[in-house]
Amino acid sequence: MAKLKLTIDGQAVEVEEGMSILKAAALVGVKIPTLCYLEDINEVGACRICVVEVEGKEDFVTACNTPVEDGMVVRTNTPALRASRRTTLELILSDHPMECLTCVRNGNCELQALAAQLNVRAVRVSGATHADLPRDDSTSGIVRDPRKCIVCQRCINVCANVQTVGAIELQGQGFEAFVGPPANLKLADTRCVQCGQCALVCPTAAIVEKDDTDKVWAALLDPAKHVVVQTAPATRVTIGDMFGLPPGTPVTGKMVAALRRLGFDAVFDTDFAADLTIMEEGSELIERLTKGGVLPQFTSCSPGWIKFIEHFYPEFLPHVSTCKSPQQMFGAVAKTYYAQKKGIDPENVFVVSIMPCTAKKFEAERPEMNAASRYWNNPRIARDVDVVLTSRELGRMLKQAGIDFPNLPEEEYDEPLGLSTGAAAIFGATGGVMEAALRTAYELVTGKTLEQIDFQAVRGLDGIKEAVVPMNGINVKVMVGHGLRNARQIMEKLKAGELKDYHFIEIMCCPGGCIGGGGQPIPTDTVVRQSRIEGIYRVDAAMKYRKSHENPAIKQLYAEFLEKPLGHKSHALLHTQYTPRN
Amino acid sequence: MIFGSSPWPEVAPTTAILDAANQAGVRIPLMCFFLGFNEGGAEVMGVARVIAPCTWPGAADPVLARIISVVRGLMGHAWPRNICRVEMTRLLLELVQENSCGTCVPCRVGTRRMLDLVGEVLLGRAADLFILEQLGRIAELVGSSSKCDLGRLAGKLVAGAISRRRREFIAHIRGNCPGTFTVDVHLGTVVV
Amino acid sequence: MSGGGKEAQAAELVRVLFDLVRKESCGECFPCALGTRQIGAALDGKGAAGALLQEIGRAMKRSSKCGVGRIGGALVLELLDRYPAAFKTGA
Amino acid sequence: MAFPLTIDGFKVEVPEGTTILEAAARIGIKIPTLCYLKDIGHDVGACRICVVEVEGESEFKTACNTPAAPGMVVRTNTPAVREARRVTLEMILANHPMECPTCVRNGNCELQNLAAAFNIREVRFPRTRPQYPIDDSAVAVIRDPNKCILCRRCVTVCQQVQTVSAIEFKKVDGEPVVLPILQVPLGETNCVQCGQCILVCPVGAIYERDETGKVWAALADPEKHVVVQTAPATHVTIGEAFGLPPGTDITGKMVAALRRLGFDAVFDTNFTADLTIMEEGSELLERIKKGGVLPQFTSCSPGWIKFIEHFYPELLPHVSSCKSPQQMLGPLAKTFYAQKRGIDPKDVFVVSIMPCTAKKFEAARPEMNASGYRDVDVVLTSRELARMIREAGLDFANLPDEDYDEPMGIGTGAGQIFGATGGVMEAALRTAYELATGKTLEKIDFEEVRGMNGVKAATVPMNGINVKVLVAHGLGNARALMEKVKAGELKDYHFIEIMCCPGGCIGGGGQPIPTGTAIREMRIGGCYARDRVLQYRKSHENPQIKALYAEFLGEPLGHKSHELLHTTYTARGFCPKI
Repeated sequence: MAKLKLTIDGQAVEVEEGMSILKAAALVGVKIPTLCYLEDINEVGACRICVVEVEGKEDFVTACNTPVEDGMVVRTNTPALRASRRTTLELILSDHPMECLTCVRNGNCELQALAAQLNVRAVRVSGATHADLPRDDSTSGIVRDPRKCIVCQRCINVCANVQTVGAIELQGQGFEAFVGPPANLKLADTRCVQCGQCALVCPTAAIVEKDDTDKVWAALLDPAKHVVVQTAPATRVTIGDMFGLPPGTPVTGKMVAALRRLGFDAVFDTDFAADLTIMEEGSELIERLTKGGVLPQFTSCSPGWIKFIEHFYPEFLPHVSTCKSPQQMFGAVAKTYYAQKKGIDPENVFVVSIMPCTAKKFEAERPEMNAASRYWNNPRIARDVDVVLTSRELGRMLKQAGIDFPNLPEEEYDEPLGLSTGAAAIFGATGGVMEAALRTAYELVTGKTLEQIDFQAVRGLDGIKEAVVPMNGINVKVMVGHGLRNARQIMEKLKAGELKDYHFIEIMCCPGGCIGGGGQPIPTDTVVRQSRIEGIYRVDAAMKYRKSHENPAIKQLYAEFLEKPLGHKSHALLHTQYTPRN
Repeated sequence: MIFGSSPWPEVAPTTAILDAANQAGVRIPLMCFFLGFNEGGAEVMGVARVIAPCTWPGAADPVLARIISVVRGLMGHAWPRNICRVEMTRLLLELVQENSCGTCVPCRVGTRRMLDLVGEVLLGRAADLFILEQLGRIAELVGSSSKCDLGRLAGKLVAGAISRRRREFIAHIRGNCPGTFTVDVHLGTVVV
Repeated sequence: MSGGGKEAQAAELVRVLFDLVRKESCGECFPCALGTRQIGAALDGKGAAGALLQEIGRAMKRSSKCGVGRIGGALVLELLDRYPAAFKTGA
Repeated sequence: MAFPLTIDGFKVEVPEGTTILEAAARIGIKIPTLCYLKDIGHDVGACRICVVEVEGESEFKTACNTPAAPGMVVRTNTPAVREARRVTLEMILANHPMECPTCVRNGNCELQNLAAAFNIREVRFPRTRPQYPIDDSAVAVIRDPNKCILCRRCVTVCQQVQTVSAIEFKKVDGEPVVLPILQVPLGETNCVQCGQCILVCPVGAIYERDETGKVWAALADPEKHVVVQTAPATHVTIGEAFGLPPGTDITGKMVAALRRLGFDAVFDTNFTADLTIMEEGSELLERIKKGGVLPQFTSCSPGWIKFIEHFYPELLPHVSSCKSPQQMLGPLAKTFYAQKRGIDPKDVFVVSIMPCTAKKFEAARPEMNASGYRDVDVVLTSRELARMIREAGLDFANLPDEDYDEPMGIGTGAGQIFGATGGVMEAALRTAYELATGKTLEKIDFEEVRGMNGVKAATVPMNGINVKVLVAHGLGNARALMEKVKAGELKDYHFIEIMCCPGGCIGGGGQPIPTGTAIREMRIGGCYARDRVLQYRKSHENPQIKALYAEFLGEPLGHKSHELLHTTYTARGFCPKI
């Protein structure tokens, strides 16, 4: 590509055509301040903080979305620019609630950080505000506080372009412009899938997860309750982010130690249930293959994806595996098998999930997720999973309890729902469920030992990945998609009849899979996602068991309780059905 | 007479031109002042650089096109010299706020803050001249940093008004309007 | 004596007792220094009420550095229990 | 004697004298604290945030100052404890101005961090404290009592560490408040503007006067030729504001950053530190030779100078008449440099980057106009420079290393160690030895004057005289030495170095926050590390110093030196303006 020469703050620099002024400046050590900018997702130039002077242009231009030109002379730090940035920031602050100390993003807020960086010492403008805009906590997972919204449009663009859901839009005009669902709807009344990607990109606290930590503190206090906790595969490489550890650091043992110090009665692992999912889902696939069921089969672990297909492609619901997600399998097993085994009244078992995900809150509240209640025929057992906490909420609880997370010792999960395999750990990354399923399906179908258990073809951040695995003469064709834009592409192909010869398709709602989930520590960007994926595969490689069907605790569960995959109890506890939505 | 793309509405003979324009859906008076039609040649030249109707790149924008067509329609027509500049500023800002897409901060928040500040000036509620500094500062920002021409135009026009017509703003702050009419009372009495 | 008179008396008593605590408070430790003032504001009808005052009382009683704050906290809890109306004046 | 106790169900073995706080930390429990500050011995238990339950005790105990006892059973995270902490914090927040985005400590505030950790989403109480005026009467140190949370760290550091006692904690009109003694504005007290109170303040209640605006304006003024000088201690501290470890040598990056900010020439105060050694060393040799007042005291530290002017004015003849390195560079920039470059001295604008708030006071002293103009126009602290760099969006950690400008850009290792306690003494000894004996000094590291001990002593034989020297840092240690001088106990000593701030300038009141004991030690290590790698390590070998004397000054203690580089002091007495 053509090289262009330009001057930034007196320094000559040569860059490729099409590069923005912002990126060119970074090459000479100048980080032009930004606010609304989010690489590849939001380059709309709304906030006007990144304005720079270009010689020959009367007005300022925004560095984030102005491409360099040959011979351009750019100045990034003149008195006029500083004044402009500061006034812009003052305008934003004049309509922002001054309540940092009680804000959930305190200390992790881009507006707060920018105010510090730009040395704003007074807000000299005042006037009308949006302080009366109501909070929208209509959904299970996401809370919107439009008072704190700075209308940067990141959420709009991530929702519309990355996830192709389009639940929120820019409403109104002029000063009255605000971000929200169309027609003043509540978020719960839209097709929002509660993936929480908007919460990840929000620079302030205008979109956050619903905080359920108080419910957990209360349960921990209640002597009658036997409070058990499960930790999702992706959380073991992300919680450390909130305590200054590098992204992707495996912290499994420390997380267990921390949960024990918070007072949980038993610390279990969703990975156990992930192995169980593979047993059930793999068996379902084999059954569909052998008995001519609807193919390709889709995975069902990702609740955002499930809500997406229910809204946008209800006609294809028969393709979705009937298996519950690992979280919901765990809840049902904890309140039946575990309660029975330990001799605890299932009414008193309180299940908390630590999830990378805001949509999991919605999943746990789905009316049908009360299998234990139906199993025991006891309406007082309300839900299979009582509270879902996101990684961020757990991080906050640990900070509140003053737990020195990075210096905790490594501890082990409790028996019997704490034993898991590497196949379960990789559920946290895109392609992981597929890889885990292939490891088990191959051995179950062929009866042979799989030598090469790493399926590199389905790993990594490519949007859509494919592989072909020969099993007993059948070439099993699989596909993996993550991020709902890619999911939509796959669905459109399916609709057009192009995927007839595929057998199994994994879809994860969030880019990168659960390690990039909407409940994960902020920031979560592409670089962070990549590190977390690497962390997950490191965890896998270090595990004693790496195939789900080799998990001795799973074998024991089938032997003592479930009998066999897709058996009667499995159907009652581990499988579900879906609801077509508008 | 063609007024923008629409013909003059039918109005009673004594209707103020302002009212007539309003009925046509257009706020007029701001432009005549801001374009310096009554300001003499130099001023016309000075401002025409900013918003020359034919060369203004934003002419493709429907809102600007409407403003520009209003201006064109008024070319050659005499306009009272002693019209209240502060009120015009307010009308301009009102128009911009109504039409701002709300995307960028300077235009969305800045023009609203200016509108409020000018309102304070008009109502004689401004405590001191600091308010003009405030207005100037925001106008400067909106004029230079807005995303599209609508905000830039508004910022520059207001900045120009404050620097050229500072005396009149100060008069308002001190409690009197040097124009022959003020906000509410006189708006309808100008007849061309 | 009418009920209202009794309550007025109680309110007066609470106020007198609390003024005493406030004057005695050396201001060095936070629960006592800040708590006495919050209770003062509540008595003037400008502050928190009910359960919140109880929280303050508990914090003062158990967290304060010396006896003044502890007694002050105990007093708040006691008075809230016996003369809840005294704290509602004007609130 | 070690003994066991139980914390949150975990057994832990600790030695006697361990507090509950320290014992809990051993098993991974960080009990939250707010007012506690170990480095200055501040454990008054004021904030009650660190309360814990101890079995058998009805009241909570403060973990920061309650010693662990054998068999103690402690619970740090019960609902009652959480409620008490929360209520206390909420009551603090009720009185704290909610203006984080515009606060100078935004992002570096202990209250902000604590509020985040406590997950407080609502303040249910009203404000109860009155509104206080901001006290900006002093040149450098500004107090905003509205933000003060009454932790009293500043009082402890001012009274115990610095023994200045310019501020106190008392009840005024029934309201507890921290304020200057005698309730006068701070500028009228004996405050020496050392800024140690700023370093320990957990919030934005005490801060330096921000003069970045003046510098931005000068940089934008095409008439002005803006030069900048960087103090020795800043070479190893500015990086901390950008996430580099304390003590990292960022000299070259700092020069690059200053150039990118638009300064016309970037000079090094290390150069004038070398000059100070030439003048002060010569003065010492002259005093010894001619029987002048001994021991001679150093004069580089403006907080120390103001201290002796207030508290020991009778000892002022002991103080070297040399100006500090900052005030030597100022007049040279407006005479020597202006002349050399052919610039009208009225257009030369001198900015200093200093680790120090008291330097602002020093630059404003009326006598500091030797050049005919204000010798130093603006003094910026390390923190202010960091703010300017951040605002300009410079990617500091990734800047290239650049060199200082001619003719005041070379500093020796001796100049560099001015930043650490004992450094001026060591630099003086390196030069005085060679000047006095004419021999080459083989072992140039004087380990005995280095390190964080409060008072250090050494004896150096030179030409048959045993030169006896003392080094003290922190005004508490300075006061102890002054009392000895007054009692006639130090008659056989020749030279005493005093630095106002603990650790020397690397621990100055204008340095990045936090500045604690461990960080001070790392920065001291940084100073000596840089000393070791420099080409020249003795002030008199600095080629630019030689050139300066050859081209302009003539000789040490010469006529021009006296005019530009030496000064006089003002006996002030206790609270002079009252």
